[in-house]
Amino acid sequence: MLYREAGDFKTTYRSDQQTFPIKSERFLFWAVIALVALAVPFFINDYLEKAVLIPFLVYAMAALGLNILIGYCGQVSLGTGGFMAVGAYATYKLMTGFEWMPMPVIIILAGFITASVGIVFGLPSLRIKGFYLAVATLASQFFLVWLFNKVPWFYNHSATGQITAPPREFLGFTLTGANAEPYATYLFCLGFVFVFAWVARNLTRGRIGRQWMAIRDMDIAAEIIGVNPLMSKLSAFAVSSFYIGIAGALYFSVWTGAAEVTEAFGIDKSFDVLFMIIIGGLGSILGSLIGAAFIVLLPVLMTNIFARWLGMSTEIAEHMQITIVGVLIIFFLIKEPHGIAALWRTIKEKLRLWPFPH
Amino acid sequence: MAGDTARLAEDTFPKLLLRNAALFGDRPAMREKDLGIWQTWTWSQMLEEVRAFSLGLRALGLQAGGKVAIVGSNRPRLYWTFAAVQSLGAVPIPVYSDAVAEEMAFVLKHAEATMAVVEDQEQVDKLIGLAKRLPKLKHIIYDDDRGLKNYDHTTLHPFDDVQDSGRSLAKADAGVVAAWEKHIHEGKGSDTSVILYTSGTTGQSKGVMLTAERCVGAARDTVAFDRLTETDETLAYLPLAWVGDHYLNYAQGMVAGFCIACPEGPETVAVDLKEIGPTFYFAPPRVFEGLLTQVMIRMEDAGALKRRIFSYFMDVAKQHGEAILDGKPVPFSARLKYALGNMLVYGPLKNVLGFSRIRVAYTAGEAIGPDLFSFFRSLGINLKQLYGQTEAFLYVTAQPDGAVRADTVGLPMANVDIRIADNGEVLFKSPGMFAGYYKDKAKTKETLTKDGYVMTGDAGFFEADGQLKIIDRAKDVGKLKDGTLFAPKYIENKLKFFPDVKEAVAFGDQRDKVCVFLNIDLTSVGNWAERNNIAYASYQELANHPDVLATMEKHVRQVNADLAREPQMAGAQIARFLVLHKELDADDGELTRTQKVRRSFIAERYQPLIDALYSGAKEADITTEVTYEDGRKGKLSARVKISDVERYDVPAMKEAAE
Amino acid sequence: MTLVDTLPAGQREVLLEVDNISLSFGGVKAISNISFDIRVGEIRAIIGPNGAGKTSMLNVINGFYHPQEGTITFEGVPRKRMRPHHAATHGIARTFQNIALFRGMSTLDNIMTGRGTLMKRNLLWQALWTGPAEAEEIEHREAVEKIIDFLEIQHIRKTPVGRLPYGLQKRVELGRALAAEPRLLLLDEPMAGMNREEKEDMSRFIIDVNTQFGTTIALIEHDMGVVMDLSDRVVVLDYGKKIGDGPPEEVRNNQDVIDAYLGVPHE
Amino acid sequence: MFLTDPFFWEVVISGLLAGVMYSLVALGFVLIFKASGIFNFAQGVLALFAALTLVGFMDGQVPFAHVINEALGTNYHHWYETPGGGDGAPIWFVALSIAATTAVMILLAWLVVKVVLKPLVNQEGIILFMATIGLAFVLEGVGDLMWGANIKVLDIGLPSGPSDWIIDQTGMFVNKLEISAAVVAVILVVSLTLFSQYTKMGRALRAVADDHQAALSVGISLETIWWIVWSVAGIVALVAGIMWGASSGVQFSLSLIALKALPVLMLGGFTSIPGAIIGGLIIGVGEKLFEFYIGPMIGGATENWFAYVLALGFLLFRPQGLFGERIIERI
Repeated sequence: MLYREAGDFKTTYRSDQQTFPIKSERFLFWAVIALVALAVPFFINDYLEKAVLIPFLVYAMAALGLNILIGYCGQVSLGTGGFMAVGAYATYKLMTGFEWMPMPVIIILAGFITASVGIVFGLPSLRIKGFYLAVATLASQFFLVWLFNKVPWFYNHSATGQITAPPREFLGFTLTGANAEPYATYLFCLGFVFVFAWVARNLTRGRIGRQWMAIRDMDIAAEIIGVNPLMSKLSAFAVSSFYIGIAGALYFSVWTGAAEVTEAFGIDKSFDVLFMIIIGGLGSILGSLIGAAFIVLLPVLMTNIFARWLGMSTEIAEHMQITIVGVLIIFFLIKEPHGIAALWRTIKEKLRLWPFPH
Repeated sequence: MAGDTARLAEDTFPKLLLRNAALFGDRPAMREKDLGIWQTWTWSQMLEEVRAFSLGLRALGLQAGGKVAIVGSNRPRLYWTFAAVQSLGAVPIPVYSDAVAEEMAFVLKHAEATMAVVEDQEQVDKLIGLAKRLPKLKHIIYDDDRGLKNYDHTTLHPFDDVQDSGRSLAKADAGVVAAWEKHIHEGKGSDTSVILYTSGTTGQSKGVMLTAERCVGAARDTVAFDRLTETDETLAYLPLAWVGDHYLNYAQGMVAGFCIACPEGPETVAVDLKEIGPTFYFAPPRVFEGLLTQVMIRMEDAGALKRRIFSYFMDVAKQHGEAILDGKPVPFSARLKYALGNMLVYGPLKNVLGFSRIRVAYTAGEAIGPDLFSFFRSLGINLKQLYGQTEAFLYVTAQPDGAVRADTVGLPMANVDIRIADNGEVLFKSPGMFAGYYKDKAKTKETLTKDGYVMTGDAGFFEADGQLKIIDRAKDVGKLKDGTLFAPKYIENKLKFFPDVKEAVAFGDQRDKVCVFLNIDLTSVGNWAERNNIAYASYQELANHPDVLATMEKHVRQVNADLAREPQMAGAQIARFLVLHKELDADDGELTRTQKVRRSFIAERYQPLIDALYSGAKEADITTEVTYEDGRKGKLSARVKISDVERYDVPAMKEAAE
Repeated sequence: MTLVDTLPAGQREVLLEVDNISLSFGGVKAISNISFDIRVGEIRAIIGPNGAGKTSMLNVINGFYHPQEGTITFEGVPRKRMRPHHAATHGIARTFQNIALFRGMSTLDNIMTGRGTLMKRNLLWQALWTGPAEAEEIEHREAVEKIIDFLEIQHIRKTPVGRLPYGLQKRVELGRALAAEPRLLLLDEPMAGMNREEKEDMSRFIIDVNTQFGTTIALIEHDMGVVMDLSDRVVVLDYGKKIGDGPPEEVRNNQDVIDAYLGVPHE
Repeated sequence: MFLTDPFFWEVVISGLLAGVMYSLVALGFVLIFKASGIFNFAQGVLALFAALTLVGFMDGQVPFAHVINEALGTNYHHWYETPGGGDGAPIWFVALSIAATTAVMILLAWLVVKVVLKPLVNQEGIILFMATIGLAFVLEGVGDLMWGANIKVLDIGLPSGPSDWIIDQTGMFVNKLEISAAVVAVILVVSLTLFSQYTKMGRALRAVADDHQAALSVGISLETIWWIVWSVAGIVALVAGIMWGASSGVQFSLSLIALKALPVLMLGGFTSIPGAIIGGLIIGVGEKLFEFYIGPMIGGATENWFAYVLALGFLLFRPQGLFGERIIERI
């Protein structure tokens, strides 16, 4: 109904394979970007920042990463929490060990460190498939958490076993520590998500992305037509862990400012991110973002409804929340097993054909 | 002004091509959906392509005055061939690509074509099969090499190779290009630009010769008339050999400098139309009819809410759409409703049909139903009618914006002189008039009046507002006994515009009144019967149903009311009618294979019914022989009811005259 | 018959030599001591009853199975053990008996995937996209569009392959194999489950591939009419053993082959 | 030298006893996976839910009491007092409570099949897997809402404390509770094995894993089969819940026993009943030994991950698992 595509034709392959081939969508995209980058910083406050926007951005990053691995390459991983921990601890060690290092560099380096850990834990995927692999990735989850808990070097021998982010500035804006400005941390995270969502799009639309999907859809045939499974799977693990590592780094440094590994990066983190990509849509960049928004906003919304409006005790509200999340997950899986992104695709197809039904 | 004189200096298409390359060098000239995208050539690229091919053709021995057949669907290379051939002073002869070998052989032989530029293997095979009968045909050049790799290539050339040889000639000697351009400038407007063979429904095809200056002149007038510019865009999907394509696309494109887009293939036209979203569009009425049917069928499947939104806003459009399109005063609330409808229905509908960007659309060729016509116009599509024929380079009358009617074909175009002969035949003299039939002086003479007017063979008259109305073929127009003009086709068409009337046959020539046979449309009336729980076993039973007869009578009365409003036709209102007991069928010889009624044959076959109509009887018995689908023959007897219809008085005329 | 070369197939240069290959799974012999060759530019048919080891033979040729004995020599280079993706990079492409398309991807992406072996830009370039990676993508898109055009599947270019009818899926799979610009194309029952018209189309495509691109083809097919029409030479397998080898008419009259497979001479 | 060390044997035995428990949970997984191809992540929560329900019955708790009280301002607590007071409930009451809980588990299985599985039939494995995670959330939330989230004591009168007899005989400390748990588990494992090998229903269950059509030809609808396996899995979960609950209280962490069963599954294979049993024992013994001998050197608490690493290492060398046949890949 809203689409006017007649005359919006493509004369080059470049324009044919662009991310938003329809003019009006391109316009909408840039309008949204302008809104979130230019308008939101002016009315952001602490609550919005810490309860909604930063969590969304951090989880969006993690969801992008996990979606590359599961949604595009078909390798189910339950080790997201562990890899986020790697990103967080790498950031901590870099921040405390190299005080001169600018924050973006630290975050990116943390990503690379996580990527290399990801490659190591991705090696079993060459021999093990499906749910066996999923369970195997739990090894990384439990082992990594144990490691960061038991080896004092990782938390600089602090008495509490916690890691705490020291205050850091970038370009004159305070990003970490108690005095961080909401708009600064928000824009910092937004920048990362924007750039790496774009990178994820690039990777998934080209040769490497197709090879990941080939492995996902039919690994044997993929190998026979020339996809190197070693390179494909390991690159997916590496890229995925890179993203998740960055998410962990941002989680620790910009969002919470402090973390204790068993509490912050337990297996429930792995599941949270998994929910995001399932509900958002496997194999969809947009889906990763939608899923992250959904899972982040849902508890915020429900806490507000149950605890503030209905005045329930926090304990009951919490259990209600868990139940409702579970029901919603099942509901979504039944109604649209391919996620909100698929739902959106269907709606879009309908709008494009409006007023015709098909 | 200097610019104007320079413009007028371009009296051939190659000259226009040179001009366009200079004026609009970087603007798109042609597009083709190929390999997944719209491959685009700018005017300067097109000039280069045309030049290369032209030089290559010359290297193959093509000279001024030579004839080159062009066979294939709408592809840029075939359009370039026109210009390339014309640049050498030779004459392109497009041939219908679906023509059977026999027809093709006739045209190529008659035209004495020495070369043929064809689309693909299918056409190559056809021509190779005809080789013995076409001794003058020296070279065949093909566009698509699929499957042709292993053919004998002594007289067969890929398009690319011909261009390559042209390119290497141009590269070897810069003078070649200059000489080629000089030759173009030396070309005269009075040279034959193209020969279009009319598809021969009766007898052999005739080659209509059109001169360059007349083609260009005609196109120039219409481009100005519709204010077409280099920013316009059109989709070329009509046969290359049809005058409409040559004029609307090739000639107007050259004159205005607009861009012609070629579809990926004949079966993807609808999709390609949607992608391109042309600003200028032409389609015969049957295409619009097909679209409307498709829209309605697709809407049937929509949910109830959507259907209600659709029908509500279509009603709004019906009430106000055309008035808004024509810039007439409309109440503000209606404008508001229409704007909402535009957002919810018309806009999206035009979008999915590919009509969003249309500035000017034409239909022509046959009468278009007023409802059908209004439907598209009420959506905000500037659909108009024109009238013309090959001999006029399709350029006689057209409707200007704001003066559009469903039942006329428009005002005479600039510089066109129209006269109505005593027998009602339309005669004209125009800038785009043909120079004669190729190698057929006798026929040429037959078609022209002594003072040089072309006889169209169509009967018509001018309405009070100056618009021409075409009513029938001149030879079919008769007179009632009292001398009133009787145009059977005109009456029949009016009846057939009702969706539940499938066929109508009108009688009245040399009789005292007009009577008609009707065929109901089984699908449409059958649907109605189903909705109203009326059981019926056969066409015959349904046709005889009193409710059906009543509806038919209403339709006939409506037609009479319409006729009464037209001073010329008011005398030929329908007096009596009957609904035939069987469907007219080509298998029984009642229709031609193209579904046109054979009036005299029907009159003979149903003589008892005609007698009854004119005798005043209330009923009549008839027995006819029928051919069943499996070829068996049988006899069908029936008693047919005959109804009298009220006729309107002439005073109704006044309304129309105002 | 194909017109690639004036030389009869049997006298042309050898492209692939299968020498004394044996393959068994846990003691069960699938292929025993089979030798034959495939020559440049020919269409070589491999026929035999069900379970004769035909598909296993193709799997050995493209490195998916590793034979216990024997060697494969491709373009003069003998190889003992090789991963399937190496075979692909070295110019052996393949279609499958049961369609093995990537169901979540469009026709275009499936065929583009087949071109992966020819694409060079690494992960970093791909991440940046703009520039070399995009240029490479476009270059290969053009090549793929030609294949799409060749196979007449323009209208399903962007349709997810899972939604396509069987016959079209087979065609897309052929396209995916062609995209790698192989020197040897292995077709595992390209016409299985097709109706007559689809078979005719597919035969035409196979012949066109052979003539237009000069690709050498080895195919497994059950329809004897098709085999006799298409192939230059035929090798016949039965219970993992070779029982016949030669031009179609010769194989057709071979008594062992008739007994094992054909039943009566094909007329 | 190990073999003569009494600590070694003590560790081995405690490993075996723990291993039996792992096997028990793993068995629940295997049953469901075999019959419906579903990787049931909710198995652990199922055990928690079963244990909570049992405690609720035994204590006579009013379901949703604290929710109702908060909403309506009432003060409901209990229907009845546990008979027997502080001396432990009489056996008939325990049996009745267990029977009631079993009924609840069967009802739950029916609900799961109707509401969750049936609409998701023919979906990909990962989708079903996710659905069971959703189910786990629901069960956890509902369990807490129904019975309250406080840690509960479950005492059905099983013997506990170190077994004097064993101390006398071997000098090793072995908890009686663990022994009784092991005995119950062994009985259950054996009866399940017998059930699936030798009854018509059991054969139908196994058939359905290989071929849905074949199962249907036995004359049992797919839904019924699912209902049965989920019921059985529910009962297995109840047993596991009782055992674990009795030793360490009924609380959320009980649901984490599912995580213990996963490496067992990897090792033994998702579809192999003997695999689940042997795998459980290997994992149980392995992790206890590792923790005992290596753990102290690297900071302890290795049980969380060792089982996974062990299973992973094993799988790398034998991808088909303990009892799987060599996989011949076909194309």
